[in-house]
Parts: sequence; structure tokens; C-alpha cells
Amino acid sequence: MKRSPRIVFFLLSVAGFAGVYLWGLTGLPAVGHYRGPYGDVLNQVATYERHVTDVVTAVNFDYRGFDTLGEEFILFMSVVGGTVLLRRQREEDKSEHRDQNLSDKSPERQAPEPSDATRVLTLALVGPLVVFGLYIVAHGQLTPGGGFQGGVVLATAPLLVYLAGDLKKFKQITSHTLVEIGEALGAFGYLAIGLAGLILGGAYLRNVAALGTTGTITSGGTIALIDLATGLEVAAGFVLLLYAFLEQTLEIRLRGGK
Amino acid sequence: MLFLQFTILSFVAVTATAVVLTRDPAKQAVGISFYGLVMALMFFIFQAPDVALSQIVIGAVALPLMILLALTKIRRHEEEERVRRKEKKAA
Amino acid sequence: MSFFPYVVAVWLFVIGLYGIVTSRNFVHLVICLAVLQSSTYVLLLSIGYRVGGTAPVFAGVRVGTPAVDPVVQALMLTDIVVEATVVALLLALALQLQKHTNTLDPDKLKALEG
Amino acid sequence: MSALAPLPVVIPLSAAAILSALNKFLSRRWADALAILATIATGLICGELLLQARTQPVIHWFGGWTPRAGVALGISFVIDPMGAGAAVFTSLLVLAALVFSLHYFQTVGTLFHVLMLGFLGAMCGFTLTGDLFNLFVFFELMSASAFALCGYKVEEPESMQGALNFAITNTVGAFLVLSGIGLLYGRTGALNMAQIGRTLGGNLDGLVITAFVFIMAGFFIKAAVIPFHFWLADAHAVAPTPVCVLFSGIMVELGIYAVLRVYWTIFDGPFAAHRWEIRGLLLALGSITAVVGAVMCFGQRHIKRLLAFSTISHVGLLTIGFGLLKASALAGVALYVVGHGMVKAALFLVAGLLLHRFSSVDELELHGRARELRATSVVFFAAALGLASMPGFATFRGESAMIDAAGEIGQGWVRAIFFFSGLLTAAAVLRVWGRVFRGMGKGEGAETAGDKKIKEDRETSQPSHGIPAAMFLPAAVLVLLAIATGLTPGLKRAARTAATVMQDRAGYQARVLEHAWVPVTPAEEEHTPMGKGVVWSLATTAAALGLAFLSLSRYWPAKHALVRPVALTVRGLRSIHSGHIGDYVAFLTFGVAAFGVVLAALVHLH
Repeated sequence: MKRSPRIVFFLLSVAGFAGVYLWGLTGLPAVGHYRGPYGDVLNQVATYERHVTDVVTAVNFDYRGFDTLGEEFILFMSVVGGTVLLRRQREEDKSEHRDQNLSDKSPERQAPEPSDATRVLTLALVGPLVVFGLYIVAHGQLTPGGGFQGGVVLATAPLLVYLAGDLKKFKQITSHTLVEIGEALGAFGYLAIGLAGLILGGAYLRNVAALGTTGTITSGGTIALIDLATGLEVAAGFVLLLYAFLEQTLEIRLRGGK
Repeated sequence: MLFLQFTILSFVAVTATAVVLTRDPAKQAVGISFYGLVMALMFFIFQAPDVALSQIVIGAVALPLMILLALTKIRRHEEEERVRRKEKKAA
Repeated sequence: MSFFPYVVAVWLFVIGLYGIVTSRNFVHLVICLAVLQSSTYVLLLSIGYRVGGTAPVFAGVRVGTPAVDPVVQALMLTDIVVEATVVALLLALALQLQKHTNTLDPDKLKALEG
Repeated sequence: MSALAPLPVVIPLSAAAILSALNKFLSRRWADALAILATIATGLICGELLLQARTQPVIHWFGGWTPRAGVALGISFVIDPMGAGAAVFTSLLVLAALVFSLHYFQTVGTLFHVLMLGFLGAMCGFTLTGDLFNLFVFFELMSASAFALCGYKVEEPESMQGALNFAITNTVGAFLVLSGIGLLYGRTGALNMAQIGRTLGGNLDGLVITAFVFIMAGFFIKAAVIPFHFWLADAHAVAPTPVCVLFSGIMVELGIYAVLRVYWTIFDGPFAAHRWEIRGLLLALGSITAVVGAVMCFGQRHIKRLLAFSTISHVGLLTIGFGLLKASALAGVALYVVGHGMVKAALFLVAGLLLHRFSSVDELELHGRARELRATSVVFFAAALGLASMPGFATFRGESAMIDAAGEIGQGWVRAIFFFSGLLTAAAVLRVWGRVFRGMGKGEGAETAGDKKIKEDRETSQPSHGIPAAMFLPAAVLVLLAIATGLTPGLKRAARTAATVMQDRAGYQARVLEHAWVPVTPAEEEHTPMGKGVVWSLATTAAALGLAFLSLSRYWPAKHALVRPVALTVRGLRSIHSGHIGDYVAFLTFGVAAFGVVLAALVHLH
């Protein structure tokens, strides 16, 4: 279709679509009047049954833990997929030799060197960021946040090193093989905790560890363990994902920015 | 429904529209980061702190970052292509 | 008035679709897809909301206090991960496309006709 | 509760995680072995589950969260014969694809295997789950692996465009499904399919209709039903061969499976008084899909794209089978999926062989070049006959079951659709066979109606003159299996039993929510006279052969005045398949809107 007929056709269709959708929505209870029962039952029982205070975490890692397992593997597969899709090809290596000549001629393509002040400041942020990330991971079952949120925060720490312009360090920190193993370990850990439940408790992902005292970071039984595995998987996964994109831009800057 | 909720929802709708109608992806990356923050605020207001935290780290940081990195590469490639064509012409 | 969040959900879906259909740049299109996805956030969020309810975190709050639905929030967490991963994959594809065709405009791609 | 139930997901995903961790240390040979072993183990466990499910569906509550007072707290796998059968078949096709790719992709280490295993785990979870949101999660896991697999050949711009079109349309579909799930959750406060079905009961209103339309449309995108089908041809044309095998052989069919599962557990109650409308709508959708797919199929010269359009046509037939809303038709759908999956997989594998051997999958370019590949020629020919539903193949059993069921409720006209679809798709494949393996007709240089060639790079590193056994055997075995399943006595009866279980909503709810022991009653042995079906099907095969030879002969009336309108229609159809994502999403929006408006109007009028 040409551009304008397409837009006209779409606008007519989308009017019908919106009509159908709105019609369906009129059948819902008014906003603010959630009627349950699923969420209400869980709000009642989760704290007693699982010794956790954050019910969302209990839902994520226990009641509906199998969903989250799937979610972890969605991330896992897309990290693998991203690595596969962004892999370097033979022609690119060839064209890089040409690039080397090119980059001398076009200085505007070199990223500006970060000043020392920026560098120090950015690097100084890395420590608190890591601590913050670990805190969020560890308190998943108690306060908002958990392995996923904390994991992403952790993944941004090596990125700060990159922003500070310390490329060598960045490459060291993101030692690819190690991060890859970490990611797989996190994903496999989740599966293994589930298997432990199957073997010891007869149901996959059954919470078979001691539940501990409500309000402490060891409470929740396997919830805390899964939380850690997720944190590892997500942190490593996002490092790899960001790295795959970075690598596409990195080489040139490495050469140009010296 | 409270005034606060009404306001944040309207703001979400307006920001989303602006993001879609911005045709330059580089500006859009900034827009989507802002949109992520607005969404996170909405999650807080609607009593969903867990989701808000996720939204901040993903929607406002990780996602725009990936977009910016992809755009950097794309720009660089466009430039290289231009230089290469110029060289070809010169030769 | 208590229907308004649903209208916003519909609007986000519609404007996202509009962006995708009219897009002339795959990166722009991917961002529109992310906007479209936020429609599902708003829908789920408003379904599970309860006026006067607290967040489903019972640290310092007595169990039994009216709270919003924790289930939709768990679903949204999954949804957010899906968003991040889909965007990552699509951007990777778009990047490679541009590398080989020097364009990101769907209007200029002709290889898959018929 | 069976401890085996989670393993069809856990085994492939574990293997994927292990392979990814050992990516740098493991040689290719070991990775192959591990992936194949994991796939075989998965298949065997699914087989065992199938045996267990024959007497009583296997239910597994994750985390041990059994329902309380009819409220499901956790996620369940509900493994009935249909679901377990689908999982077994999935494992079989993945195995074939992995064996075929032993010689493939030397460059990327083990990541290809990781993606394949993730795909397998996702598909198994998708077939076994009893939870609506969990279904969405596996849908997305399937997508995440499939997008990357589809765009695997990053050197080709077409690959990237095809994968983008695939990913974008399917992602929009996923959000439609999720919105539908949201609507149902807002109404029922439940995510378990049995519980949703029970809570909804027989109430039908705007919300239920919209949720139905959204969820159906979302899965129909995966299933490539018109007008949601556009991505399929693009994705198939560009994806690596082993991936095409899985896309066409099972992933697309799983879209239909999901629709069936959701319909019979949730929507059958509300629509009980409106079966007539649902039937009409599905039969119409299916017929259009079958006809358009067949016409487009016949007009292709890119072999993979041709096969892709034939898949669309056959999905239309499956939609018709679903739309008949009868157990015997559903049994036919199951048999047809198995037969078609095997035959289509074999055809794609042969296309992959040709690509490996001659670096091309273009029909005209390959003219006569595969003459010396005798055995491959036989396999391709046999598979083409299977596509025409010749008696002896599982496709024939499925097709005749569907047509008989249609006849019983006075919809005998669908036979014409089956005939047309079988005729054109089989003729197209036989034409390829004649041209490529027999050297009939004209080759490159012959005039082709404005057709363009899609260049496709070879997928293997070394050009070779022989054909490795690992590439040939899977295709041959699959064709033999398609015949074996077509001849095994008792299979049709088993399929009918499975179909009855799938459609038994009350039994499903009682089993899931109350732990009730509702034994499966085996279907009765039936003796339908085969005569008419056999004659029709032989006629289809003969006509397809005739049409194929005619199109290769010089009597083909390509320019005749009578053919002009047909040619114009075809050209119009082809111009819609523009490869433009904007068009695709516009049609998708149109499809959802039209589906919703028409269904609402029909229900309202009734």
C-alpha cells in the first residue's frame, strides 16, 4: 500500500478496534474496586505461610514462581539471541582495516576524553551503586525490590566504569566468559532450586527450606535463594546485553580515543 | 478517583503521544526515558512500589541506554558509508 | 471518572499502533512498540487497584489492612522484563538491517515483496 | 501428582543453561550430543506422560499450591492426551532439526543449540500449562528464542527484515493476548483456566466477547490465519532450514492449539448458545485462509516461500476443523497436524539440502540440477503426495475425519475448500519436483510474471558434492513416519478420545479444582466407510499431478484471455504481501476490529 491509503485504512480500522476494546472494558468493575479473590487470598495468607512481608515477591518467587522461571529464561534467551544477532562477521573485520585509515582523517568521530574530575566522580559512584544493588537483591522478600531490580542496578555498575572512559578496566570487569558462566549459573540455580523442591517435597519449586523469622533477610525459605539466583542471572544478563551493544561501538572508540 | 491519579494518568497519555509523534529516534530516546520516569511515578501513586522500581531501572535507564547505543552505532555506520562513498568518488 | 484509566490504556494501545503503522524508522518503531506495551501496564494496574488500599507490602502494616492486588503487580514485573528483552532483540535486528541496507525506513525495503 | 510433569520444560532449559555456560569450553561435537540427548529425554518423558494421561490427565501444582475452596493459588500443568501428544511431536521435530543441523553453522559455537533448546522448552510448557498467564509467559519465551533463530543469518538484509516483521507482529499479538487476559482477570479474579471457565459460567457480554477476540487474534497471529498471516512467508523465506522445520511443523500449529485450549476451557461456556455464530466465523476465516494461501503458494518460485504459503493454506484447513466444534473434527485436526508437520518438515529439509548442495532455493535456477539426487527425489515426491492427503498418509486420515464431521452437521461444502487447497499446494510442490529433480519445463531465463529472486546464501561453510547422511535421513524418516501414522490402527480412536477429553469442560474443571478423579472414557470404535473419502482424495492427488505437469508443459495457458482475471487477482493478492511492516500492522488492526465487530453484531442479532 502507498503511504496515505495505508494511514486511512489504519485509522478506520483502529476506530473499530478502539470501539471493541472500550466496549469490553465497560464490563470491568470501576477502577479502584478490585474484587478478588486471587489477590485478596494471597494478601491474607502469604505473610503467615511464607514469613515474608513483600507479598509481590512471595507471588513472584513462590506462588507463581514458575512464571518467574519462564521470565528469567525469556531474559536468558534474549541475551543469547542478542549475542548471536550482534556477533561480528568476517566482512566487518575486513572493513575495520579500512576504518583504521579513516579514523585518522575524521577527528570529529572520536569521543571526547572525559575529564579527570568526571572520571573520579563516576568511578566513586560505582561502590555505592554496587552496595545499593546488593541491598535491593537481599531485601527482596521484605521491601519493594528484589533480585530483578537489584540485578539491573548491579549491571549498570560496570557501565559506569565504561562511562568514566576506563575501557581496559571495563573489558576486564566484563570478562566475557566469566559473566556468561555467571548468567548461566543464575538461570540454572533457579531450575536447581525448583528440582530440590521436586525431590524433597514432591512438587517443583516447593518451598522446602526453613522459613526463618519474618522480617529478617534469611526469611522466606527458598524465596531468598531464588532471589539471589535471579539477581545473579539478571545482573550478568544485562551486562552481556549492554556489552553486546557496546561492542558494536567500542572498537572504533578504542582506537580513536587513545 | 483522586485528583493526583487523574493528573498522572493524563500526563502518561500526553507523554506517550509526544514520544510517538517525535520522529527523530535520538530525541525519542530521551523522551522514552522521561516517559519511563512518569510511568514509575504512576506506579508509586497506584501503590505498586515493586513495579515502580523495576520501571525505573528498565524503562528509564536500561532501555534508553540500549537505544542510544544502537543509535550511536547506526550513526557511525552512516558516516562511514558517507566517507566511503566520497572516497570512491574521489578515486 | 473511574473509567478514565481504561481510556488511557486504550489510547496507549492505539497511539502505539499508529506509531508503528506510520513509522519511517525501525528504531522509532521499536520505541512505539514499547509505548504500545505500556497500555498493558495501565490496564493491569487499574484492574488491581483498590481505593484506599496500601501497597501489598506488610512491613510495619498489619496484615488484613485493605491492600491492592499483588498478583497484577507480579504480572507487570514479568511484563517489564518482556519489554526489555523484546526491545533488545528488535534493536539488534534493526542494527544489522541498517548495516547491510544503509536504511532503516520500511518504505525503502523491497526485498520481501510478493 | 506426577513428578515427571515439570521435566519437559526443566530438561531442555537446564541443558540450555549448561551449554551456554560451557560455550567456550565445549567442542561442537559435545554440544550436538548434549542437545540431542536432552531432546530425546524430553521426548521420552512426554511419551511417558502421554501414556499416563490416557487414563487420567496428569496434574502438577507448582510449589505444591493446590487450590483452596476452588481458588487456584499457584500454577498448574494439566497434561491431557492432546497436550502431551503435542509435546511429543514437538520433541520429534526438534530432534529432526537438530540432526539435520549437525553440519550447520560452524561459526557460533553452541549458541544455536541453546536457542533451539529454549524453543523446545517453551513449546513444551506452552502445550502443558493450565494457567492463562503462564501460557503467555511461554508464548513470549517461544518468541524470544524464535526471533533470534529467525534472524540467525545476520549477513542477509532480507533475514533482518523478515525477522523484524515476524517479531513486531508477534509482539503486538502477545500484547493483544495479555490485554485479553487482563480483561478476564478483572472479571473473574483468576488466572487458572479451569477457574476462569467456572467463574464465567455461561455469561456472555461485551467483556467476554472482547477478551475472546483479543486472545483469539493474538494466537491467530502466531497461527498465521488471514489477515494476520503476513509475517509467516517473510520469516520462512529467510530463516535457516532447521528453524523453518519448527516454524511450519509445529510453532504455527501451536497457535491453533492455544486457541483450541482456551476456547474449550474458557469460552465454550459463554458461547454455548452462540455456537452457530462462532462456527460461521471460524469456517469463513479458515476458508479464506486456505484459498488465499493456496493461490499464493502456487505463484511462488522461491521454494521456502512456496512451502510457507502452503503452510498458511493448511492452517486455514485446521481453522475449519476447529470451527466445526466437534470432537471428531478435533481428532482430525490432531491427526492432520501430525501428518502435515512431518511432511512439511521433510519438504523443508529437502529444500535445505538443495541449498546446501546447489546454494539456491530458487525453483527456476535449480532447473534440472538435482537429477542425480535419486533418493532425495523420492522423498520429496512422497512428501508432496502426503501434502495432497493421499490415502496412506496421516494427513489423509485427519482430512477425512474433518470432512466427515462437516458432513454430519450439514457443512459438506468444506470438502471443496479441502480439495482446492490440496490441489494447488500439492501441485505447486509437484511442479517444483518436476522442474528441479526431473528437469521438466523451462529453467532460468524463462519469463516469470514480474517475479524477483530472493538471494539466499548457503548455510554451510564447505561446498560439498555428496549429501551427508545426517541431512538426508531426518527427511526420509519423517516421511516414513507420516505414512506409519497414517496406517497405524487405533490412532484415530486415540485421537478421538483425546479430543473428547479436551472438549470436556466440566471434567477439566473438576479434575483441576477439586482433585476429582474423572476417568477418561475411551471413544468408541467406529467403522466409517472409507470409500468416498478415498476416491476424493485420490482425485485430489491425480488432479494435483495433472496441474503440476500442465504447468510445466508448453500448453500452460499463461497468456490466455480466460486466465487474465485470475492472473490479475493473483497480482492483486501479491501486491498486498508487500513486506512492509506498516501494512502488516494495519491489516492486523483491521482483522481485530472486523473480528470483534462482526462477532458482536452476530451475537447481538441472535
